[in-house]
Amino acid sequence: MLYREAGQFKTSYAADQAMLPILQDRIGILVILLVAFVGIPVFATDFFMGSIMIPFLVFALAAVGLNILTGYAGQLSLGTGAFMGVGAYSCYKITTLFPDTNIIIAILLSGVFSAIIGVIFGLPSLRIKGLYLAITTLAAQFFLEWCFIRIGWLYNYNDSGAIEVPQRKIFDIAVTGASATPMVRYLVIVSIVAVLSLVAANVLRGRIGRSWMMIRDMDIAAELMGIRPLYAKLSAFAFSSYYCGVAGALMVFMWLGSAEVEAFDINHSFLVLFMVIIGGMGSILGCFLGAAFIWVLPIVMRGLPSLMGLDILAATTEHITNIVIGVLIIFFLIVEPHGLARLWQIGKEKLRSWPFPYASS
Amino acid sequence: MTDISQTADAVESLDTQSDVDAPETLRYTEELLRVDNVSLSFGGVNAITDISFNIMKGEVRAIIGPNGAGKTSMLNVINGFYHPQKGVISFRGKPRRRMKPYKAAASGIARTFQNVALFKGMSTLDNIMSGRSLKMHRGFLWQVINIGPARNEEIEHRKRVEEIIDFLEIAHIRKQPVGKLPYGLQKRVELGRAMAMEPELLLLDEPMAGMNLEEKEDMSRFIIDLNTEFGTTIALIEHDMGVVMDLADRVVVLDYGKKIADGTPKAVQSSQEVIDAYLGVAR
Amino acid sequence: MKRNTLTLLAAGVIAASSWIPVAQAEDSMYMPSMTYRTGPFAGGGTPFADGYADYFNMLNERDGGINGVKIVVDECETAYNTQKGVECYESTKGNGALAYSPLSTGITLALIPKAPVDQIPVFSMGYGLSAAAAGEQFPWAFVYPASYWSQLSSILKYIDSNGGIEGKKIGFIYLDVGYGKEPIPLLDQLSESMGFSVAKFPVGVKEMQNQGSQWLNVRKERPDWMIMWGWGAMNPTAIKEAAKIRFPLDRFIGNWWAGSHSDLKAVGESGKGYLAANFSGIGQDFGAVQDILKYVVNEGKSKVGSPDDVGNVLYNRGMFNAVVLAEAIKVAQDTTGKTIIDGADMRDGLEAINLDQARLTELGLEGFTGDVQGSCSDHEGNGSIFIQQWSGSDWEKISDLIPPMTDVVRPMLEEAAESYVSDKPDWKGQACS
Amino acid sequence: MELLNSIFVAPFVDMAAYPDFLIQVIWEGFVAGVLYSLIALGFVLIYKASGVFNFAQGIMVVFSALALVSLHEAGVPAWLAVVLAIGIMGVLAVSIERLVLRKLVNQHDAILLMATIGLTLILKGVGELIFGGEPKPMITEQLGLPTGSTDWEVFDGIVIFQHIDIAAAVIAVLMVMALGVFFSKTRIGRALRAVADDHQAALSVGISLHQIWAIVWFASGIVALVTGIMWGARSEVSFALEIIALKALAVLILGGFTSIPGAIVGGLLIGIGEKLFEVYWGALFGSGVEAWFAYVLALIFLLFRPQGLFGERIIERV
Repeated sequence: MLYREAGQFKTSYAADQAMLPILQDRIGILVILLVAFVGIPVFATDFFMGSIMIPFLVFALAAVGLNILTGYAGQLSLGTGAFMGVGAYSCYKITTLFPDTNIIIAILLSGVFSAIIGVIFGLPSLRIKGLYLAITTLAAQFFLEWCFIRIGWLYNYNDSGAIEVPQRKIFDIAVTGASATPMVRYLVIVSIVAVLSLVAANVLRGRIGRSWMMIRDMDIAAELMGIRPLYAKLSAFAFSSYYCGVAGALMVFMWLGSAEVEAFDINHSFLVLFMVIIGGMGSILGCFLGAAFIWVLPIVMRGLPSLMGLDILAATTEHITNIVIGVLIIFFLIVEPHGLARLWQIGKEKLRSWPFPYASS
Repeated sequence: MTDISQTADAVESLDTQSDVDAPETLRYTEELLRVDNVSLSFGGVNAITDISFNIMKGEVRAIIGPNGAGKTSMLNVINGFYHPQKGVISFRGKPRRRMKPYKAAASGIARTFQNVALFKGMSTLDNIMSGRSLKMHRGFLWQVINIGPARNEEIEHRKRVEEIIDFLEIAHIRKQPVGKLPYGLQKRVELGRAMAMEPELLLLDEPMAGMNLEEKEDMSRFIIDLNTEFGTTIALIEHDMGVVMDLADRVVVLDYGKKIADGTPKAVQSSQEVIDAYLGVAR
Repeated sequence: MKRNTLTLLAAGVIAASSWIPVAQAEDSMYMPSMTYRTGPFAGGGTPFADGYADYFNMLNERDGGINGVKIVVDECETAYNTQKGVECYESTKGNGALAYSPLSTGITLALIPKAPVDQIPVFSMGYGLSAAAAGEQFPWAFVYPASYWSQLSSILKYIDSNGGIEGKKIGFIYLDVGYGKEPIPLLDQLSESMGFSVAKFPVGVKEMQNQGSQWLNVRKERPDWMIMWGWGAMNPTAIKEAAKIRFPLDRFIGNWWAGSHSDLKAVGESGKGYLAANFSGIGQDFGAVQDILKYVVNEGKSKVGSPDDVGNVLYNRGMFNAVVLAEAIKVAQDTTGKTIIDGADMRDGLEAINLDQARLTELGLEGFTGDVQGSCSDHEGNGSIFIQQWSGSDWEKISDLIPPMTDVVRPMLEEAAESYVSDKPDWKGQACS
Repeated sequence: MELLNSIFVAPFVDMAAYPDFLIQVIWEGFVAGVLYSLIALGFVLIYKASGVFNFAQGIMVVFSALALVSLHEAGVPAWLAVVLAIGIMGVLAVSIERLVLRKLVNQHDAILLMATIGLTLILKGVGELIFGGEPKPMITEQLGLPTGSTDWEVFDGIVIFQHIDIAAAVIAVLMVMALGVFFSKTRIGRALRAVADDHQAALSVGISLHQIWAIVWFASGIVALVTGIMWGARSEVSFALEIIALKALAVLILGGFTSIPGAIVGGLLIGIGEKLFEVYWGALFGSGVEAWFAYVLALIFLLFRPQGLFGERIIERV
């Protein structure tokens, strides 16, 4: 009843082209932002912020990155983990080479490096497509992983071979390092993710975003409409890798605190891919839904047996979680390739036309 | 009878020449596109052999021929998707050998496809907006903040696109994803997308294939209006002879990758070689 | 009515996280167990987790806990994955966790900076960061009974006492991650002072079961001895490959994570002669192990696959991990006078640990390991190792206890600790007199 | 100068100085290559017949081998365990066809690939649930596979041939021959080839696609089992094998997605190439180059010959 667009007439193209043309959606976003920036910091526990919200936001950002490349530009990538690694190692180098750099700037800057690496590994996409390209991203994954191990300079020749996050402060408040509270880290990360998501939504709605979708849907036609595949594909690689890189830097600096190369391995790439598939390819909202789903599901699964009074091995629930995610991936691919985001859309449509289910929009 | 054979002879004699002067004095005087002795082959199989013809500015030019005659390959050569092994193509007097499709688009050549090649994941509006890609220039940073120039540009082009939507009478499907539209409408959206590019030369690859009579009439009307009102030069491939006869100023006929006739619809229709080609006379 | 996703999600997650059992009841203490019974290293993780849990459960069954307080062991599956490990930590630390034993170098590195903040010690028994042995810089981390560097020095001493090491060539094959690379600085330093040369053979995690090239290189380099820092599927593959190129297996020494029953079971007879370092006793001939069998395993309260697995190398090591923790709890109880202690008390307990032979005998672990004695500055306890040999079907202890070269190792450990702390301005060490 | 020397001169001097060692390196590469080829063969079978790029081939190798070993551990005689393991792969093939492939007909190939990634997760979960996560030794002797080794004294040195490696090569050859016969002589095999050439045409002459798909998945299940046995015998059976199987993807790029000879030649090229590269040039890069050699080789190869060694040139149409 409350979700109605009746009476909301658009009198200009500007209004019609707004990101959220329906008033109720704008109110919804406002509520979400209020919850994210005020509600959660005030009411949520450290565990909720530190172990659920922070990883969720990191993965959501990485999923946005992968979704730009795979969902919008149609280039399947299995190298997300490595691109996140480039971001993390760059950020580590920036913060240790120039200790006075503001940490937020260092994080945002680190994405630039992964964007550059992304472009380099995106070059083959000009000659090869589809599954072949997926394999070249696999080459990126393994080659970069090897670099993270073999190039000692990247981790300052630490004996442990791991990158350790140094402590950095902004206005005398610890933002990184062990003494940074989950609330501070959460607020930093949620701000970055909110801004970058807005940027992504803007770019995707405009000329550049459209050129990616053109390449995705019909690359030949796109070229015949004047899109230069070189620019379109490489800009998608760069933009996507930037997001993955920032997500990787945030992952290490705001969440884990230290990382070995395994934090960026192929399984990590798959994890982000699962989020995109289940969340919905070609949807920013889907990235958030998918990330929440994939990150939270195992936590819920772990809680379930004891809730039901069953004594099941921790490992067993792990296996079952794997199976459930696998089944869901296939289920979504068969039933709704646009994932949770599409289900959400359908739900909204139903709500719009309720109680007249056959009044089509 | 004599009448027919004479014109047929005229066509024949034309065919043997490599220059492509019009068989009759045309209303059109400026040559827009010129194809000279173009040959294209794929791994030894000849798709197009030594073809020459021209397209005058403002005319409707039809390319016809039986299946596999090389018509679509010809269009692909014109807009740079295939690169011919031999021959030269001149557009607006500028000759070129190899050209990237996006450069052809930039120089003012647009096209539609035999099997609808719309961007299936996008709405009608976005599909037609995509035709404006070449005309939009605001840089990445403006796109990022999406206020000011980038936004104004988007709105300005939206106005043009809405005009096209009105012209093609597809306002009701503006926001629907094109993948689920009926075939006839998809063809219309594709035409709209090509129109949005405001091309000088529009290549239409079987714009009416698979349409019923009513839809064909609509489409013909759009093509005529496009040609007369907007002055767009059109080259089209079509199988429906009735449509070709009504629309085209001149027709070029291909068979087995070779040009077998070129002239007014009437002249071509009566050419013995054309008739043979369509009936499949053994040669 | 339209709801927004995030609040829904938030509600669901809060509900989910509150299901995690909070075991801080009146008369029990909470001991998290980070396990990996899944993933590529499950073969090592599983027996370790069994031994760990069974010992605490045995104390609960036999003695009613420690000083009458039962220990609740709560497993959290990490799959040897750092992210999951950190998440396990964050989700359980609020339950009154006394100490964490991550059994993964990656997770240990992530937890070390968190430990002082949350006041919960990290006990990485014979793994993790070697530098954590320096108690001044790492008040909250412990690596009893020895750091990797101490272990390597003991292994080199063994080689030296078996035909001399000077002028020899030592091959070092290692898992190409932080864990495997840890001992390299010490190896390089000692090669100069002891006069041997080193050839290194890294094995990528993905290439664990595909070591053909590394062993071809070994054949090319012709080292006199081989030392292995391996884990999981890398170990049996390496031993098989060594046998294939006819490398004398009695000159091939694995570290203490490369010498378990599960490693050699896959190799069997062809691994005969292979050596490995160890610090925890083998077999069931210990009072404590017998009690575990009696009170836990035979009562069906263990997750162990078969009673025969009790007493295996990694089972006993997991058990020893629990022994040290239980002893620290007891020391803490005794010194504070409290029955229920917290993480800070636990830290003091760990630091004050003194497992000498007399105490080990009391615990039913006579001759199980060397003396482990901690102090404010010494968080590795000066433990010794022994060398064991695979007979083709079982491990046999073949050497006496070999103490490490503390004089060489200690300064290096302190130096490494300094460099770890150097870029952390707010890091809190402790002063030891 | 020194660098050039270590790239262009020293390795070859090394090779010439110890030819016995060079032979050994090539042999080791050959055996690894045979196993890569076998995994790639499984991919090719499925891709040819159903256009599915089966990412799950690697986990199928682990799954089938684990099933075999676990059955034997449970007291089943070795021969029966093999039969039962084949049976399990058959059931698996039919269920995959019924529950997944049939529902995804005509989908974009990236969707199909992602579906097989989902399948990988399921098989991994089920496998660990049923058989446990611990690595298991392969029942080499019980299966009657040889274990010893033979020395070949040559060029003042020796080359060691493991019998199991020889057996792996022989079995691989036999299997390729068997598949060849199956494809050319049997009715089902001919139907299979028809499907590979043209789905629509095959359908119109009354070939059941569903049946064909189930059969190819079954066939690659058997290939997977054989691969698992061979690789398991070389080290052990564990889930870590799955990652190595990814190398077969690089093999496919070299050989082309649809060519069986391509899979074999590609596998051998990568197997031998990466061993030579690691042993003679690896030190220049600080070793461990095997982790990416195959993929980077494939990538470079792609830039020059996107259709693979034996693939046909792709002509794009609009």
